[in-house]
Amino acid sequence: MSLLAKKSASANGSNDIKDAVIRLAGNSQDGIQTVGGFLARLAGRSAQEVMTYMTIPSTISGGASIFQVRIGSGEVLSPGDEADFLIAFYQDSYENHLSSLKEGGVCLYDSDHVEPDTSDKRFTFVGVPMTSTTVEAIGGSARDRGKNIFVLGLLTKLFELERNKLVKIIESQFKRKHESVLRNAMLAFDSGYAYETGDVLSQSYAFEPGEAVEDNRITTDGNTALTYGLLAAGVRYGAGYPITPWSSIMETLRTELPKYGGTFIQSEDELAAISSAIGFAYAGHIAVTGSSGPGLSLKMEALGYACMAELPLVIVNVQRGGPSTGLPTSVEQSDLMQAIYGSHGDSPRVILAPKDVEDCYYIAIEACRIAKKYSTPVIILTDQSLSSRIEAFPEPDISDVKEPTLDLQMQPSEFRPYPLDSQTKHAPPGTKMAEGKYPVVTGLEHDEWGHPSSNPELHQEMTNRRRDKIKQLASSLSKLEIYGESEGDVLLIGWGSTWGPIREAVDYAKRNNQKVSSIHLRHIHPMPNGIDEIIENFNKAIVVEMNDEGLYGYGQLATLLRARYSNPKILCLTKTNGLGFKISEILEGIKNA
Amino acid sequence: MSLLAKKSASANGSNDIKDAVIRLAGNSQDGIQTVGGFLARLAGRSAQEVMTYMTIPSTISGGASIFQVRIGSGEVLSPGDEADFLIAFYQDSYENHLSSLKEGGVCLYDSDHVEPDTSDKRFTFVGVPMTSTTVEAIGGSARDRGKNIFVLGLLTKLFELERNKLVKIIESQFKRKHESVLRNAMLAFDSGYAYETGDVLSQSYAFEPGEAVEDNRITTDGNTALTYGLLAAGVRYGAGYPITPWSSIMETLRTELPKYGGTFIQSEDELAAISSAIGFAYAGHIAVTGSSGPGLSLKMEALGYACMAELPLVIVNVQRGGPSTGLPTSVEQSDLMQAIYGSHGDSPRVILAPKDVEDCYYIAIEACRIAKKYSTPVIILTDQSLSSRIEAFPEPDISDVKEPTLDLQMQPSEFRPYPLDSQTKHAPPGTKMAEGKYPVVTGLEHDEWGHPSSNPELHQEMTNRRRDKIKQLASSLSKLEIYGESEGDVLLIGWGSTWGPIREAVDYAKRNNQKVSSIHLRHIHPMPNGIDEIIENFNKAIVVEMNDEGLYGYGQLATLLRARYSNPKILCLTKTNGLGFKISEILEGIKNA
Amino acid sequence: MSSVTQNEPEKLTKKALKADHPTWCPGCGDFTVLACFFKVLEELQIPHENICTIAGIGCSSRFPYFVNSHGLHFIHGRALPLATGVSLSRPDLHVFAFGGDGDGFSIGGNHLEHCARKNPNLTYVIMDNFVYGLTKKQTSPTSPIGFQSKTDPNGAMDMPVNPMKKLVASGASFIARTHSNQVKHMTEMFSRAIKHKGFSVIEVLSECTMFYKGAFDDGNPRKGGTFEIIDEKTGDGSDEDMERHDISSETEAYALADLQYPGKFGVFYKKERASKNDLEQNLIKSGQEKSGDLDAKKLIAARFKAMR
Amino acid sequence: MSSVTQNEPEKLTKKALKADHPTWCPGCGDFTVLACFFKVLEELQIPHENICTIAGIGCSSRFPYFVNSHGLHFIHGRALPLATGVSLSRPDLHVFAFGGDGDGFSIGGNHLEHCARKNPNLTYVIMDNFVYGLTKKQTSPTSPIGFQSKTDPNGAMDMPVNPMKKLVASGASFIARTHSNQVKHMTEMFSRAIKHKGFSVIEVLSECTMFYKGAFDDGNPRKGGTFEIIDEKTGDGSDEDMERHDISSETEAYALADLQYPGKFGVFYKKERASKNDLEQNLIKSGQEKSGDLDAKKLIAARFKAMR
Ligand SMILES: Cc1ncc(C[n+]2csc(CCOP(=O)(O)OP(=O)(O)O)c2C)c(N)n1
Ligand SMILES: Cc1ncc(C[n+]2csc(CCOP(=O)(O)OP(=O)(O)O)c2C)c(N)n1
Ligand code: SF4
Ligand code: SF4
Ligand SMILES: [Mg+2]
Ligand SMILES: [Mg+2]
Repeated sequence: MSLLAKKSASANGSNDIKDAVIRLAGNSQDGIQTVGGFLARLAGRSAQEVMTYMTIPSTISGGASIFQVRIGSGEVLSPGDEADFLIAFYQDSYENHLSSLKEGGVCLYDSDHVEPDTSDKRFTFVGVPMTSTTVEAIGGSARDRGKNIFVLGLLTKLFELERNKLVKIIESQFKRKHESVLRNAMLAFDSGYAYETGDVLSQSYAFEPGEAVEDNRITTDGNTALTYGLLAAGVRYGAGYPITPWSSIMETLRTELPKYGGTFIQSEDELAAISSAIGFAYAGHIAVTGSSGPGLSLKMEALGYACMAELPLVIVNVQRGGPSTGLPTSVEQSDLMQAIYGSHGDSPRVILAPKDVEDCYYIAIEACRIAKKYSTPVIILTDQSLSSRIEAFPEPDISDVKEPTLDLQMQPSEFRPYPLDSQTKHAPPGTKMAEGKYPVVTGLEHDEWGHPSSNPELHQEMTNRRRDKIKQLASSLSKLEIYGESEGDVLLIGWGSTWGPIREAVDYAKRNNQKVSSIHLRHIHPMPNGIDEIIENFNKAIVVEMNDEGLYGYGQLATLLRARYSNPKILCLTKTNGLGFKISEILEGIKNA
Repeated sequence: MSLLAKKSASANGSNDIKDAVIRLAGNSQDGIQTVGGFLARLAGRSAQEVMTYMTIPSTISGGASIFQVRIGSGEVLSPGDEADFLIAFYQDSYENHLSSLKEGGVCLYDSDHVEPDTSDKRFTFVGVPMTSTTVEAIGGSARDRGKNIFVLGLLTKLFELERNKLVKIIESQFKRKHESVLRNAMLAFDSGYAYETGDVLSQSYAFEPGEAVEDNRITTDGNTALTYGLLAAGVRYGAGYPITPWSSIMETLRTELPKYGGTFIQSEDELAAISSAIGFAYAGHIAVTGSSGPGLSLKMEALGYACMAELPLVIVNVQRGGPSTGLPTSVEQSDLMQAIYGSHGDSPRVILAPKDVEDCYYIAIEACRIAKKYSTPVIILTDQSLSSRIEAFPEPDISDVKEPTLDLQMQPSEFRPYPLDSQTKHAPPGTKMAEGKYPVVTGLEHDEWGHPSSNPELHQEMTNRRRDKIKQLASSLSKLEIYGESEGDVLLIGWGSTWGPIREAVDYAKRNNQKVSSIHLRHIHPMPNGIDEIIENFNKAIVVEMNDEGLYGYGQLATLLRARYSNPKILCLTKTNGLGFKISEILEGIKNA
Repeated sequence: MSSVTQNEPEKLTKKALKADHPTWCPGCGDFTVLACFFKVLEELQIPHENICTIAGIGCSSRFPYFVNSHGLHFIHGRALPLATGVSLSRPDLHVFAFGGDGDGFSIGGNHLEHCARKNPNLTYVIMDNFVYGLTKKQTSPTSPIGFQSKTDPNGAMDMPVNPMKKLVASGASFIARTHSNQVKHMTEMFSRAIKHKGFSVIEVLSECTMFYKGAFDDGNPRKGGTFEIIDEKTGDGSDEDMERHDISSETEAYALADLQYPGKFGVFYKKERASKNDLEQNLIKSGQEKSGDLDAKKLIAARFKAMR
Repeated sequence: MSSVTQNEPEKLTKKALKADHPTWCPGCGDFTVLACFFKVLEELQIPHENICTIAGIGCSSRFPYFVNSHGLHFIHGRALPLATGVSLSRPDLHVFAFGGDGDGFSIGGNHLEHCARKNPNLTYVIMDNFVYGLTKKQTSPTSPIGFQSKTDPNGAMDMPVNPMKKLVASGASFIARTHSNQVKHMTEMFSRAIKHKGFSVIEVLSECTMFYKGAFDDGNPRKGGTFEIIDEKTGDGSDEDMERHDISSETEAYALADLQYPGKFGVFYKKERASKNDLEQNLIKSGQEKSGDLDAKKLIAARFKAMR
């Protein structure tokens, strides 16, 4: 079953295509991620939609690795179920990835390393001596480096990509290195561009002009987008401890924040990191900390403190395969329940999840807005696939970016940080108090002034207050938009990075006259009101998520929705194989529901 | 509304009573807990049912404190909504606790310290110069010590308690101290016993003979019962870090285990404690760790490891008021969701909760059984009220208590610790392997041999396997018993220490011709199957629990039940004021549902 | 709004600094630590609103409730990383952390060590009573061998932590030791610690009358003990001066820490080195210079341009 | 069931000890540490099934996969408390823990310290490469000032941990330092550590060729550095012996740790004191004696009787 746009013979003889999935398979040192990144950036600059996907080997350096890039003229929502082109660097790359090639697809292989079974008539095989041609081009010194750029040249020719734009991208990438590096890269590139693929690939392919209209598009990965969202929202302080795939966020913050007058500290562990972040928050700033799975588990006690003390804080969790150390470089959405319920006691807090790379930017801004307005910790649940995947999207409007300010205005004598009848408001240290009475912030239950108290009614009232403030946020959220018809047979419900595959599945199903629509939750906890009304108009609501079905047959969001609405229509489609949803899997799920 | 058994004038002139709630209110140094403990033990030895309840002040030493003891001839299921007798040591004890006295109740006060408003005709006031009479009795040296024993003497007389039994209990308590201590205690006791309460209390009260039949009853608190359950089940190793109200379990284990040839270590923190416990488990033992709220949050990462590595482990959480430091000496049931979902990733595990002090013993044994059989972590959710409350119950049968053994039998060459088709089985270090290939235990995803693997299908299969094993446990659990009729209007559902109040509420409602029944869950996760069928026969199912109703209006167990069954009949009654449920609150909840 | 004019800074008095009456047991050593803190603040006349008192969990950690200043009562063992966050982002504040031996050496031991090497600007007072007070008498990491607690009914067996050795080895830049019965000495130590730039830490032997009565009598002349004060090198070149303690020498400080209990009291070690605050400020300065002192909007715009 | 007879203990060979081929980068220092471990085990002929290899998380912490022995790969930073549990409850085993500088000194720093003072019977090898390897080049607590990592692109600024000082101050009873390029010396250190009763710990400078190439050339004569071995006191009463290092002296060990990098290699400190295993066994012995050596059933019965 091919879900992808088809090639159509066009006037000028070349096969115009709307959408192509190119899988580069080699070892992690081969720089295939660099090539993928270049292609993605080029697509971004060419008003093409783009999405990438990669795997990382479990060895420390080296080991098999792939980078898949999907480039399209229409909307590109997922990295693609199957590849149109497979570029195989080694025999095992060829063997392990041929099955991901679509029937009729092209396998381009390094004939210095790969001996394919060319009798397999499902595919077109094109052998190119990539290694030896590259060595020839740049001289023996570079050994097997440069092969990636050679392949880039080859692809540029093949897809009639805009050579000049690509050369500029290569130049900007290598300009900070020694000039010989750029020289060698260009030698390899040109050699690939000039390489004659001969008869077999005589008709080359070209993309239809893209549909995307914006002039200013940027191309980046999810972790970077998220980081700049935090910076744009005024985050100037943070603390963290390295862990894959969270690390690149903290590395960028540590590198960038000083330029903004801010500080990011590398702590001795995750417990210290969140404690320092709470220190920043208490001091009057909007602060960030983050981690992935195991590190989040370590933050649960202090996170509960932030809920109790009602301090604003953004916590990023780049989800990976769990439980425990699990599958550190695979994708999963199995930390949702922990995000909500991981701390002891009733500790209400807010959970958001971005739907794609672009949304990583906006979700960070939304997280900061909520954290400040409701004086609450906000957890962003992004995931491993978003973290490193590259997409192009319209450059965000930053006209309202402001330098953050510290509010140390003197507080009146009747100052209460935790009023039972209105919003939480802290007086950070440095604030003068009109009556000379200074506040204490505590994790013990406390009265409106923040003073510890074990009065029973008060504990009840304060518990209500902490919960009701989050409910207030819920009622301020706009209703969910339905993708597709507002009534029908199946409503797909998603959150996080399943957004793309779910949309594609809806599109496909609609083309096949199935009555399928979808909704997507960016605000997971609290969720917006009114989801019950949407579900009402469908026969089934299937929650599609990358986590386990649990003891009673329901994924994590499905469990929450069923508990809220007690609607037996709410079903689920789950998976935990460390890979994103394929469109075909969702379609299958619809069929079986 | 009086829910308690009424006094009935009996033949012999004294008021025979079935059930009395006596509240002692003073300061924590006054030794009122000692008196309460004596009364409880006496009741235990007299075939009376007994239940105690106490509060602990927030000051480190000193501060207001109460001890309430309910003694009955029938079943005693809760510490009692209102007191029949208030014994007030100080003016503030009188002022703060008069409202807890039932109309028609007796306020016995220390006339050396208290000036009651005797114009309040709802109560009978009896002044006794407790302080000065005690000082007189034992001489000035003892200052205000001994007043508690004086009061005990007074009560013994008043309630026609068995003086000889009580004296024995006092003797056994003080025998290890200096003999002057016992002498002074007896002086105070006799002085109280001899004290003439005069006209006002001329008719004294006496209990009807108890209904409890067993000869051998023991009287103890929940933490002690739980600890001996662990010992009886063969736990010989453990590790912990102090925190109220968990500490007394670790203190007893640290004191007792050496006698059993075992070891309990005090760790530097909770993370180390659970790590050492996992070390014990890996080494082939059934091990225990535990804590309360904040400490549990710190154990979440390592707990997830134990789920992933499938190591047997018992984790005790003595729940207290949350979130964060919260209300360390109050009761709450708000750690249930964390127990299930607190670790990142899908990490299925088992949750049990004891219903009363006696059950603390049996639940510990059940936890060890499950941990061993299913090679899984098992969390026991007990709570602050059970931890220190004293009850009498039949002495457990220990005839099948065995010394635990270490299984180091040689493993065959086909040994797989994590077979996809059968039970988990570890080969602890020291085990010889027939083929000379030794196993590694890891938190990374792994194959049947325990070897790390990031194979997608395998991750899916292993996730299923870890979940299905817990589902197997579920189907092995016996169906829940219904307390009351098997159909009716309202089904109350409870877990943990709400068991008693719920039963009393059912009894009361039935006496008032309401069609109310109840079920109680000791196995919370997984819960036994078939609850849906029980609910079917009622109009409403109200889950009664001491936690917050959350964003969508449902307590924690209610959320789980609704998610599982999607049955809108499932409602909830929650509270978070740090106090146990009153019968009247449950009856009110039934009315409003 | 109150009409009190707060423009001319009021003189900071003990009275203004007092908050709730401490819930400590009568006779607890922590009372004098509190009194001494008031005294030193009064002497130093730090602006009232800029005092920030932070603690973990324990009897001693209830400190912030008893000081009328901005304060925060955190979770067990993590006061230092929190205080570091406050200090690094708020150079206008004077940040103080208080806590017990369990809080600081047991659950919080690693934070103490890393805080010491990173050297943020703040003062940390450990009220060491050799026992867990709040949880009612368990063995603490400083409990001496043989101490009978609820977790060691037959007497503690593990070798205790030596706080001074730990602090010296961790690289703390100001380290002192005092006794809560020696108010004058304690005041002097507090005052010198607060004036130190970077991380200053003071261990105060502070008796838990409830669970470890008499623990520090050996260091209390009024109870027949000896309170031997460290004789600091003056640099006068005299013969006696050669014998005196060089507070800038790490190995001398370590040797001093090796003395038999009750040991000596005073400043063990003091070294001027860049504080974490300075280091991070330098990084900001050079970062801003290198990027041309752009504001946030321009910085982001430039970055977006590079992502096109 | 396999029919192999396992009754006569087979000779332990390197071959039998080899498991998966290490996933380390070519040239990683950890390879020689592994080889050396095999060699020492072969020399000591510990029964194969009684070897237990435990680690946290990191490149170095993948060790247990590469050794064919009972092994456990735990979570980041907590290998020592886990190993303590194994050791205390299983006197028949030889317990080894392996890990990196991040695992041991950053997230696991507190456990190391408390393990050191408690002195359980086990051997801990820290493969110190001054960097976070597995997570691809962040600053570690041992990274020297100026080291450019992904988290310190302008060079590390914080004062690093001095592992030897930390260990000496914590009370570890056997402390040594070696270099992964000095196989003979490393082997000797391992062998002495394993024979030590109580907690023995070895820091091995082990180069991360991927992210910190050349870090330890200063300690490698083949790369132009110097590998100065500690000259241990022999007790022969000679004049030279006076100059030699007394491994039983804590203050001498501390002074040795204060030397400029690359410092000296060898045994810094060794002291025989009761292990935690011994202490807990004594407690068991006296507990059982006092209670009349009753079995579990009788002990519980007696307790229940007292609760009547
Ligand atoms: C995570 C966590 N673990 C344990 C506790 C319980 N706890 C509170 S204070 C304390 C130790 C108190 O000792 P110390 O720090 O020496 O202070 P002191 O009371 O002696 O002044 C402990 C174990 C807690 N509150 N949180
Ligand atoms: C709780 C937690 N935090 C962070 C990580 C990520 N992590 C894995 S290894 C490591 C540090 C590795 O450095 P080191 O211990 O020095 O070992 P090396 O790789 O250098 O041998 C980190 C931060 C993790 N796995 N778990
Ligand atoms: S228990 Fe000890 S440390 Fe705590 S307040 Fe009382 S005397 Fe002080
Ligand atoms: S990254 Fe460094 S430490 Fe890790 S295996 Fe490679 S060389 Fe060794
Ligand atoms: Mg203490
Ligand atoms: Mg390292």
